[in-house]
Amino acid sequence: MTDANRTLVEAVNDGLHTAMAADERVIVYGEDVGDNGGVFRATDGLIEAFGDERVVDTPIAEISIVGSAVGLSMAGFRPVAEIQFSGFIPPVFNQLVSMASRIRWRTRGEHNAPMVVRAPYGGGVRALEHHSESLESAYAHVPGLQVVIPGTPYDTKGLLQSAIDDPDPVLFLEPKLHYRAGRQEVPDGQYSVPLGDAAVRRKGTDVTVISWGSMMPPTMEAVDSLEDRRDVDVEVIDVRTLSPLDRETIVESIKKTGKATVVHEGPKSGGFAAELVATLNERALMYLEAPIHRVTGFDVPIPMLGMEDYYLPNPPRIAAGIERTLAGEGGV
Amino acid sequence: MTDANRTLVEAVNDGLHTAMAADERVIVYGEDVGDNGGVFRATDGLIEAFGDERVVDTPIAEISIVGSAVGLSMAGFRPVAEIQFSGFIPPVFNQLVSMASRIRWRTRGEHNAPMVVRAPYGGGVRALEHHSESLESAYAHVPGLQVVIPGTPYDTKGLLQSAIDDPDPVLFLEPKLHYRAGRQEVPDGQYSVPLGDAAVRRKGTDVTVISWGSMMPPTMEAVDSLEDRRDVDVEVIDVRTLSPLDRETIVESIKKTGKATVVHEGPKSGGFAAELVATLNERALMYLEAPIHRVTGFDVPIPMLGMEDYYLPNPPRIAAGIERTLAGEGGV
Amino acid sequence: MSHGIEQPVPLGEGNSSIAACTISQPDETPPRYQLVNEDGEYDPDSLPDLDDEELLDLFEWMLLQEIVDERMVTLQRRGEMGTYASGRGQEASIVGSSYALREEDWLFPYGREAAAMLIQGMPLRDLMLYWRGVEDANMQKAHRVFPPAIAIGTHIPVGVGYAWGLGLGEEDAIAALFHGDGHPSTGEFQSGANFAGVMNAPALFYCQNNGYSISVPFDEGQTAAQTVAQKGMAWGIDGIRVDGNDVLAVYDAVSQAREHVADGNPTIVESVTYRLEAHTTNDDPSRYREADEVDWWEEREPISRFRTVLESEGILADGDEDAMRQELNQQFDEAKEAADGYESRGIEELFTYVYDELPPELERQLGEFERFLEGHPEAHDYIDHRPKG
Amino acid sequence: MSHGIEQPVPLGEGNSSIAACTISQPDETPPRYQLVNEDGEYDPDSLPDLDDEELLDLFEWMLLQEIVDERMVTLQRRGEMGTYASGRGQEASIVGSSYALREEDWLFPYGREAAAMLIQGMPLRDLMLYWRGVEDANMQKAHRVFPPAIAIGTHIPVGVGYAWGLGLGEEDAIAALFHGDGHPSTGEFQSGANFAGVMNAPALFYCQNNGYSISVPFDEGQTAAQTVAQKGMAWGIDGIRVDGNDVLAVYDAVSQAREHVADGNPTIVESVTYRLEAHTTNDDPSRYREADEVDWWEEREPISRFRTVLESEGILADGDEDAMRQELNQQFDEAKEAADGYESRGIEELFTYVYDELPPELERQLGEFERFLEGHPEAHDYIDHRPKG
Ligand SMILES: Cc1ncc(C[n+]2csc(CCOP(=O)(O)OP(=O)(O)O)c2C)c(N)n1
Ligand SMILES: Cc1ncc(C[n+]2csc(CCOP(=O)(O)OP(=O)(O)O)c2C)c(N)n1
Ligand SMILES: [Mg+2]
Ligand SMILES: [Mg+2]
Repeated sequence: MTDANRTLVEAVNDGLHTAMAADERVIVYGEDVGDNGGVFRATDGLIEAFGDERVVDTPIAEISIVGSAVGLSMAGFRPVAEIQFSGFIPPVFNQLVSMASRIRWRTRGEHNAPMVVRAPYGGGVRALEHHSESLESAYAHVPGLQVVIPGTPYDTKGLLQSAIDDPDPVLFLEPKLHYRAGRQEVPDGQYSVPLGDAAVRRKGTDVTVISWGSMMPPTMEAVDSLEDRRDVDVEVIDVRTLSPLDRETIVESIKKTGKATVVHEGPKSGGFAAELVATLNERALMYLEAPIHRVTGFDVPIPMLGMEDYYLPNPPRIAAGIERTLAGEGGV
Repeated sequence: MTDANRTLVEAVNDGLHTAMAADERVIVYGEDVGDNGGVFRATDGLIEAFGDERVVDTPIAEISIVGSAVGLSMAGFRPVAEIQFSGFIPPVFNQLVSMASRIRWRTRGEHNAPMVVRAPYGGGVRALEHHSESLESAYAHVPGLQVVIPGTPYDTKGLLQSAIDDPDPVLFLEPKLHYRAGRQEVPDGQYSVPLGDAAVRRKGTDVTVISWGSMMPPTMEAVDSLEDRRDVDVEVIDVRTLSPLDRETIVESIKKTGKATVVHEGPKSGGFAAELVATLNERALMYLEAPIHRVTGFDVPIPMLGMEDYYLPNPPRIAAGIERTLAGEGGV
Repeated sequence: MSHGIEQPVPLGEGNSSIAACTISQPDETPPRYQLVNEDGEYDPDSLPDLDDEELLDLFEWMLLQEIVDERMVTLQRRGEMGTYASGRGQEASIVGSSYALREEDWLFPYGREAAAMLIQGMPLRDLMLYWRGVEDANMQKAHRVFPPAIAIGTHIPVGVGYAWGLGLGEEDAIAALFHGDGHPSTGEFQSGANFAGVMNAPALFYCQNNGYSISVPFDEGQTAAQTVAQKGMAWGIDGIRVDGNDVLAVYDAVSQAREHVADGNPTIVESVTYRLEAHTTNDDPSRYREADEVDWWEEREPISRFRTVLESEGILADGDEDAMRQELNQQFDEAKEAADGYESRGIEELFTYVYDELPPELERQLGEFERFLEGHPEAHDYIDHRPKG
Repeated sequence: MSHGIEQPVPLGEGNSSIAACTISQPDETPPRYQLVNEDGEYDPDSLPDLDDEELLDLFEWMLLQEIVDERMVTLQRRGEMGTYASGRGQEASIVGSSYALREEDWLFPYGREAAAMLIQGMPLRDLMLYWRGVEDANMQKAHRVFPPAIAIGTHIPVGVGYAWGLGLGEEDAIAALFHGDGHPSTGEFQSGANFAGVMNAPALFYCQNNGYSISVPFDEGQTAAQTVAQKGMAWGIDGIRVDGNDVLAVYDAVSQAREHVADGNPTIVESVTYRLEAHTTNDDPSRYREADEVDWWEEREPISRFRTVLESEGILADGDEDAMRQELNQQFDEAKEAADGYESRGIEELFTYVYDELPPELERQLGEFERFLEGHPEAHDYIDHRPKG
């Protein structure tokens, strides 16, 4: 494989290979990550390269996959644990809230948990029920838990490296809808993309569109089609890290454009768009020329595959949302 | 006991007695709810009155306390399960997300889960670590899970009755800080306060202050002191039901006052205030004269008892927040 | 409530040998209950009390499981079905167990027990719709079948609660909680099993131990325990091991366990079997197991073993099986046609079943979405033509 | 990875008796390991290899546990301490176990094992600060003590992970996970215990079975299993039962278990004991248990039993104990004074330890809060004078 042309899941895989080769404290484990190479092949080849002490299959025990990562990381390792699908993060909420996120805090910095929990998240791949949840907003609300969601192959590898290097826990949600949907130049060697920095994907002056992860490609598609259709200049921000959130980049953008649309896949009420809107309200209210419009999943469970495409925001719906924002229309 | 003068926890207790007497499908269970009458005595006297088939002590098994409630309720009962402290709700997140909240949806209405999960929530009672969490915002984000938080004894009994009668699951969070802090007229008989309706606690024209549960009394105290000190007319809204949210009452209020402060005890980022702000942004942006100010817990774990009073919003901080709102000053 | 002057913990005698006070798992693997051995040999007197028709019935259900598995996989390959989890190799385990349930019993499936759902009365059409990702398929209350618990372990506490409720009622019904050998590793399962023991909930924990949880072998990575049956010791409930490829043993063990369960004794039945196919249509088992292992089990597959019994009992004549297969394939064709004819009730479905009544915000979201779709036919196109993952 | 042509599940022989294929818990309660019986009688040859000084050490730690418990409860009543969980009655169980740990071992406490933390080296002052709700008290890395796991079960998967890490390292250390008889009912515990078995993590599950989880008796509501030790069967790990009021038996059992654990065999030690005091200072045990039950146990309390041994061995002379008690009370006084002198580092503490570096939003929240407190002295007053719940 050359530098170019890695898919997002290949970027995960390459990132894991690179990090494990560079730092022998890195341990990868989870269900089926060994011989099977992960159900999406994200851990393909790792057990052959690094052996079964560093690449470990686990029982179906999400609680312990995450709980043991807290322990392993305090013991000097850099665990990168996999939860097979985002729908299986809820069982570990207790370990995230009560242990992972606060061991540094409880021990006044004596202990810390440099651990990464990876999980493919989101819908659109015709998976079974309970495989497609997008509850990042609930997780980003937990103090001390960093939540990172890459949107491109390049960012994926770079953010994963930063997450592994970071001294505190990171929940790393991978947009599985785009695992194999596109390719990008991803360097072979080690590099990092910093946590806590949003990326301006496109400069513009009329409206800011904010999204992350799985909704970045449809957002870009929507913006393209919109710019094709009408004379509008859109700024697009990829949040990348939901917690800690890069508020400056977002606030600065809105000060310039005066209008914003937020796009995410999780349910609307209490979704992460709410925090973005609240932040903008606090810091840039007087610049706001129109209500910030939210294009999101509905306040319903994500359907099984038969109807999931109706639940997920898609380019036409996103484009329509941006148009509403431009027209100054608020509301649902 | 006469009609008058019930504390909030006595209102819970009376509500349970009333509901169990009226409907034999109601079953109360949880850790230490039987002979012990609950660690806060919320279930005092129930086992004597209704026997140990309807008032049941359980193992320390939060997952099963909530999971079994889904089953029992589908089987025709009206389980009212207790989680001993809000810090022990995270272990049941999976049952709430994957089962309780969506059994009606998954079965297209063939099954439903008329269950209530009660838990004392919040800080300020010098409890041990992990006993004081306030993550209502994460729970209110789960589609299909109703989240109710009473702020007064009267509402407590009435909302509990509605929760028990409701055909869908309710997470019922009781502000334990005020379990015994005040008394109110609470009728002996059965009555209900509807879910999904906010209450306007005080009418006013200059600014709207929105809160719920544990922060209602300090908010009222702050408003009193503020109105004493300066010529200001404050409207106060008690949200009562976070999900489904009564947006109308809130939007109408802000259309009148043009200004709002939201007060809650959970961490700020992604806290429920964010959803309120986002809603107001969508529906009433053009009425907003100043940024909506959030007076909340900080983005840190709630401390152990030594420092918890610094974490919790108190009347002086709330009053200062309202003053900031009035002065048109934006967020933290 | 009170222990009087009793001590509150069961004390046990004092003993000054640590070894005597240590509880370990047995050195030898505990036996499996078996009526017909791997070579099809059996003691005719030990067979369960089933008449010829019932025996043929069992066989036919096993064939149906096999046919459904094969054809669903084919449909999936052709893009006409979503991910599917085949039960090939587990026909005896699936059929023997569910056939032993009574009319009034409730099934909590997890996904790899098509025939169990069908035996309960779920239409084959709905089974297809389920794997096509249609929620309507879960409307099986009349057949006492709950939605498969794809999120592993989630149905255990729920099923235990349901059983608890059944136990409080008049009916003598039980809840049968089907699961695999990976399930007992979860917190949900173990919390629920202990809870069942305490509540005397009439719950049957039926474990198809097919040797793997996706790629992870039961005995090399799932647990250090030798068996699932022995796990009952942790919860004070009995565990029975049965040869899961011997349909009569499974039937008999589950029948007896079911009565024990109905008396308020939650019980584990561990059915020792093997998954011959991939974990699901997304899985490539060659990554984690050798062909000769699969061959070893293929030689011991359950349909042949039962066929031998039926033939030596003179119940199954030449050509009977072909006729059955033809008939079952035709049933499948008809169900498939019915499934193809299914029409979704449209996007309203997404909104209307979250609560009993549509709250205002959901009503607004639905209304907006309807207006959007009306105004943007391209959205339908987008959805229809989007490459599916 | 590969099973070759082996079958992937341990099969076990076929057997045509369901009873023979059923695993049940034993009818009789398994024995407890005991060296000194309830009447203080023992076989001198069977005592563990401890010299006189060590025996006195054990006794002194038990006295300290008793003194700390009594005095902390008194302080709490006077409003000088937060909620406290007394270990009265469990002195042998707490001290015998932790005394058996080695220098390099790590303690994961849950809350009812004050002396265990102190034996590890945690200063008594810090123990007091902990129960006063001061996070600084958790800075015990040098003493290999983790913060007590008040959220029940949470430390089990974490401790198992820590043990896993220890096992991968050079040191021969283990993680000792202390817990009560209610803990094994949680999903966290059971998931973790099974995980430990699979990973061969050097984790010792030390269960103080004191008969109750708050008000719920172990044998009437916590589990249908008779013992905690037998639960190891579910996870393929050994479980040892020991008389938790016999400090020498506890010491000996844990010493031996510790070596087994260090070899990569996670092990349960169930120490059968009784909590003589309330669950915590918030609890009123008269609501759920009879006085004569408590009396029954009071007669079997562990300090007296061990005193008998020391006296008959001629190690403890008249007046020795009084001297010890006086000295220990003085230690307590000094620690109390030191604790009273503790000053919080102020509100910055709340913010600075969430992450390695303060992110911008937290910095902003801290700054705002500091400005607020400066401008609003009444806020301090409010906090100081607010009635405490
Ligand atoms: C909580 C959870 N974790 C992981 C998965 C992914 N997953 C689906 S099936 C499976 C293996 C199940 O193994 P087993 O219990 O043995 O049943 P089998 O599939 O072998 O019949 C896994 C890990 C899941 N569905 N749910
Ligand atoms: C997850 C969780 N649920 C409930 C509680 C409340 N609680 C505190 S101690 C306790 C009983 C613990 O019993 P056991 O494990 O026997 O330990 P003991 O207190 O008897 O030493 C309970 C239910 C808790 N702390 N954590
Ligand atoms: Mg399996
Ligand atoms: Mg106990």
